[in-house]
Amino acid sequence: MSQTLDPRAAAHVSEVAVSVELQTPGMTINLGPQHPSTHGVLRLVAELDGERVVNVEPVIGYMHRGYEKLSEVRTYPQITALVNRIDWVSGFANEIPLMVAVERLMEIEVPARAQAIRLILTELARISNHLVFLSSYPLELGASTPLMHALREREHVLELIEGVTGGRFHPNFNRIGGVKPAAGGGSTQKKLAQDLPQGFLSETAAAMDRMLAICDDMDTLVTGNEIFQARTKGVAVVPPDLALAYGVSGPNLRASGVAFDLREHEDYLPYDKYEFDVVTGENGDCFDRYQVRLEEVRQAARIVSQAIADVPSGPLQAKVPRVIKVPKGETYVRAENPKGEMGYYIVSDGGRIPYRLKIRSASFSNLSILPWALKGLLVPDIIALLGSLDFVLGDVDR
Amino acid sequence: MQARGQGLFKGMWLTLKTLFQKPPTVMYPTEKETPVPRARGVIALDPEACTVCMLCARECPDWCIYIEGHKEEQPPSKEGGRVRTRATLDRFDIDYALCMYCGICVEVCPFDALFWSPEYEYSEMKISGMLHDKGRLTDWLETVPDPPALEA
Amino acid sequence: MSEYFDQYLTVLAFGAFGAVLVAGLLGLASLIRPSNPTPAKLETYESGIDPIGGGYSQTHIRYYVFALLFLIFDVEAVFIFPWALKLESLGAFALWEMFIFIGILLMGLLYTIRKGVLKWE
Amino acid sequence: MIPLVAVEINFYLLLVLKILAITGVMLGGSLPIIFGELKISAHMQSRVGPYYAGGRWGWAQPMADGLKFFQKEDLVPAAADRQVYKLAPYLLMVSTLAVFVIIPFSPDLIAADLDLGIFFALAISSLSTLGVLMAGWSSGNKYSLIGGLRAAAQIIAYELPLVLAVIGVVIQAGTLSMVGIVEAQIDMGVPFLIGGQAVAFVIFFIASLAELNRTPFDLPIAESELVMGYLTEYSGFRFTTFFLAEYAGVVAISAIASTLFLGGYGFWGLDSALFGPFVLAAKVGILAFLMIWIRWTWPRMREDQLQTLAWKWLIPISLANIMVTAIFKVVF
Amino acid sequence: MRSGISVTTNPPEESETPSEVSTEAEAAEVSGFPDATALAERVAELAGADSWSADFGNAKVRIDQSRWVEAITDVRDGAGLHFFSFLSAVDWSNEVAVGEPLEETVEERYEILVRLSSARNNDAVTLSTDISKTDPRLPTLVGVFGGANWHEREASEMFGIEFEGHPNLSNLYLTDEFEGHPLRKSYPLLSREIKPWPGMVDVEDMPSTENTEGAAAAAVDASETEDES
Repeated sequence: MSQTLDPRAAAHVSEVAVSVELQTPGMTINLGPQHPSTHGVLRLVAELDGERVVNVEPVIGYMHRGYEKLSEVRTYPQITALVNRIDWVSGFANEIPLMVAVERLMEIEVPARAQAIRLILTELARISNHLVFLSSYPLELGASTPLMHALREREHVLELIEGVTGGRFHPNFNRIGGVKPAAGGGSTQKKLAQDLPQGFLSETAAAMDRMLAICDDMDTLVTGNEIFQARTKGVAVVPPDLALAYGVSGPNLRASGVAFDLREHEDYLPYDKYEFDVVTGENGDCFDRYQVRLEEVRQAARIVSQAIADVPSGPLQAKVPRVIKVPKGETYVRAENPKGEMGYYIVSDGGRIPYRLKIRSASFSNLSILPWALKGLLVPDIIALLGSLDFVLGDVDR
Repeated sequence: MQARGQGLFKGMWLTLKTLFQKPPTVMYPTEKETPVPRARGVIALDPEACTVCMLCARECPDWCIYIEGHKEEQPPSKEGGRVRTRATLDRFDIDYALCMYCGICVEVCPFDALFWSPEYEYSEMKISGMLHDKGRLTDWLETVPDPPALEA
Repeated sequence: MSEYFDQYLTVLAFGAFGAVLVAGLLGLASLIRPSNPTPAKLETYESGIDPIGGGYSQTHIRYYVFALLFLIFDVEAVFIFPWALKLESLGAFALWEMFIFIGILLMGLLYTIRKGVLKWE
Repeated sequence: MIPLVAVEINFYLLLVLKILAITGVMLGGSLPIIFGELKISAHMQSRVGPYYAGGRWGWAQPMADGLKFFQKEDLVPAAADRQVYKLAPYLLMVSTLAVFVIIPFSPDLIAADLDLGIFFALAISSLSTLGVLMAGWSSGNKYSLIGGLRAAAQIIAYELPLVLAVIGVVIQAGTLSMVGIVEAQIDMGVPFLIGGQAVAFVIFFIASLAELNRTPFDLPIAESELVMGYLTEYSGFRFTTFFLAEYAGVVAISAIASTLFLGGYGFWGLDSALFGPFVLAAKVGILAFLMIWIRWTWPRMREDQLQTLAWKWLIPISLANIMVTAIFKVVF
Repeated sequence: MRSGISVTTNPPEESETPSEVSTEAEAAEVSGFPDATALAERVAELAGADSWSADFGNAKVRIDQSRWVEAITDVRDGAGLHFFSFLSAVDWSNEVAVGEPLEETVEERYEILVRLSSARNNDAVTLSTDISKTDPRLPTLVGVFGGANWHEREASEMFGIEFEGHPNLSNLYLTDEFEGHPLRKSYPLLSREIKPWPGMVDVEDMPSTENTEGAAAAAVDASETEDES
């Protein structure tokens, strides 16, 4: 125990020895951690032959925050505040599987209104996440204007999320048994429950129209662009069987032609009430991964439009104990996050703190395909593939 | 399928149209956006309501609230009543450099002493300046807005 | 004849002035700018990590092929210029001649493409 | 501008005046284009762009940027080949400035109306390839090296369509002199763009985008792949030199394209001697806007696609264009 | 609002679960999770395992360490569970340096968890095996699922488990110089060791006469929170 208290343990020394042969005749180049296209601090050590990748070794861990360890000293409500920082571009969606897992263990039934609000906000988070992708992906390929156009529209979504939850990125709005309750009991501010603010439904409806419009703009600006197509079509094809074996999930998996969407199969949120299509690609190339996400924005807007048309009334919170103790047991709940399968494996021993919380994040598995997928590509294709995987380093390293 | 090269020019038409639209930029220091009433900007403290129960400091996931208090004797409210003790707040600091704006403290406060204010202009040049004391937290109390009306 | 040289003297003067301009501005900047090189600053940038191996590494032979190809075609292009100038006075004969010349050029291009020079394998 | 009237002025005095004037044109042309790039790109992206520097619209932003770079530390990396590293910006500036020599602003307003004219311009502008290659190689940085090689490969690939597109114009005008080419267009009544060289213009324009390393051919400085390509290690005013040379290049190439295809200083009904410079400036502005517009709309191509475009499409088409032009010239 | 709680009793023990299908179905109705009993039974048969459970919709099959790779291959092919979700471990430990100790004594061991799921329906199963703490080693799954590569590296550095036959079992997150295995229960959390808990400060008694209900609840809560430190 004492030898682990070495101060170096806390510091991250940058010289991670990398398992590549240094004496190769070709060029070995670092892409990252401080590189414009690695979405944060990912490092790729690429062996190049000219501009062709011979071998690549991703180095991760620069964003490792040890959430699984931190969760072992935090109560379940406190963990909620942590998990929406895992994948910060879709913070709200990260909370859902944890909440559902705890509720499942505690056998709490969430009121219909809370479920509907959760669903609406999850889909808004999905739109926001995909808009970040739609903005950054063309940027990786050299077009910076779609970035601004998509971010301009994302602002409307973030405002909606903020209007309800108070946080743009880190909503921390879910509570075990429902959504954020009225806090305290005295003053005017707190007397009111944190229900949807007035005007939310009409603003959301308007925002969804804008989302459909920006999707059309993206079609004009990006999808239809021949250079974009030339850069992405047939590039970095991920075959479906390989994607499954690597645990690639979400839009990346669907782009490879596997029509697997947890929203259809799992019942963590009442998606069965709404109509939507599971979008799949055909070839599993970068273009399909882009196209699937673009189409998913439309589908998400469709779900939200249906959901806001009929939000059930009722309480926002199930009856939960004041001090949350989770009964002894294990469960795994996964959800279709914008980036793929996000799940929490909770091992509870009956206390207020989880004995073990395994966070299964989508980006980690999605990224693990890199060494395989990057072989034989050109340097510009590295960027095309990296961008199309839509990962966030916080989601990779946790 | 469209003709080859057509997509390039459709995109150019779109950017040209955007060129003549008014940008949605808010010119920040001169113009200001009004955050939504629920926005979690900063935590305001009502020191009168605080009973030094330590609940917020204990529930804080980041351990960023520092509270000290002492007990004071109060004269009985009724003639001949018993002398009551009352906890008085001496120190209430929130380290905003550590705070992750989860709002657990505001929620758990049983006496309504903590409030969210959408105020956001409190950046500091030094990280130590982010430790806000009781006085500063109390000053924010007047920026706390009324809660928004709810959707029916 | 002197006018002819004057013209190129102008060109030369312009070129020289370009160099003087850069030197002058750099010199002027050196008066104001700080100069405090430290080993860390002088290190080669490679995404914030110590570079692996040197910067003068082996590179793609493909670029060499393109340079060679360019050389051939550029020299051919130079031959076309005088022809283009005098085409009107030379008439149809020159036209046929050039057709044959460009035909050979195109065949050469076709050959290189068929040889797979443009494929990046 | 100095009217070059028949009064005998000392040749050397005139030379100095010319140099000062052209430097003024270079800066006076580049700075508005830099500013235009900042502002136009901003509004195309629903942004505001520079706003504060210089008061209204932030017009002084390019100058402010220049001044900022002026006082930045100038570092030569330890791994760099010092002499070559330092020489590279000179080459770039020299070639850029020398191109301006042959740009005619009006029938008489030209630094030197070389009889080789356009041929000289094409030759001297290739010198910048060398500058870029030197910058890329000497930095001792892998991004720079790849960037420099990409730049060299693409500039030589597009030099050919550029040259071949010009030949069409030369055939039609029957001269290499820049003034001669403009006069030929004025005589014909329409610029060559309308009068037969539309294909050549498109090829020339595409090739000049590649020569200038501008989107969609900005691979040498592709920031999402190579950080800043061959400019990665350059800092301070040395970087500014490259930056300035790039925009001066935009001015120069636009001016050459205007001269060759858009009728240069000539415009129907306007006196060339008086309005020539303004007509040319307007045409340069239009072309520069087109370049900016394209840059902020399109993504970047890949190295092999770029080479394929040049060798498989542009070169054969420009050769065909030469033949067609020649047939028309001889037959009609 | 927070007084009446509808917490049902703990679910039946693992071994009893199969026989109490009706209870399971009832629970499923209440909490809305799918009944995984049938799947668990089927997978257990495929894997040749005798112990399995299906609590809380989590089909969990225990596999003997000796049959680890082949059992998982069989499950993958037999049950059509081609999607590799994750691989991780649980450190079952009676003494902990972080968090709360277990309520009852357990056998000291590492439990490896592998989650597989189908890509067609909601079939998903957790496969687990126990390995000893003295010599934590297990054959690698890289040959079965390519994605196991990174997950095993993670488990290896976080728990110190050796995956035999793994192509490159180097650290994924931590530096090579890093000593210790952070997710082991014996590994302390530095941030919580070096800083005193602000909630520890001695406070005066609650003015319980003034605000009975809330204060009482708060006091209860506070006393419980102190356990944490």
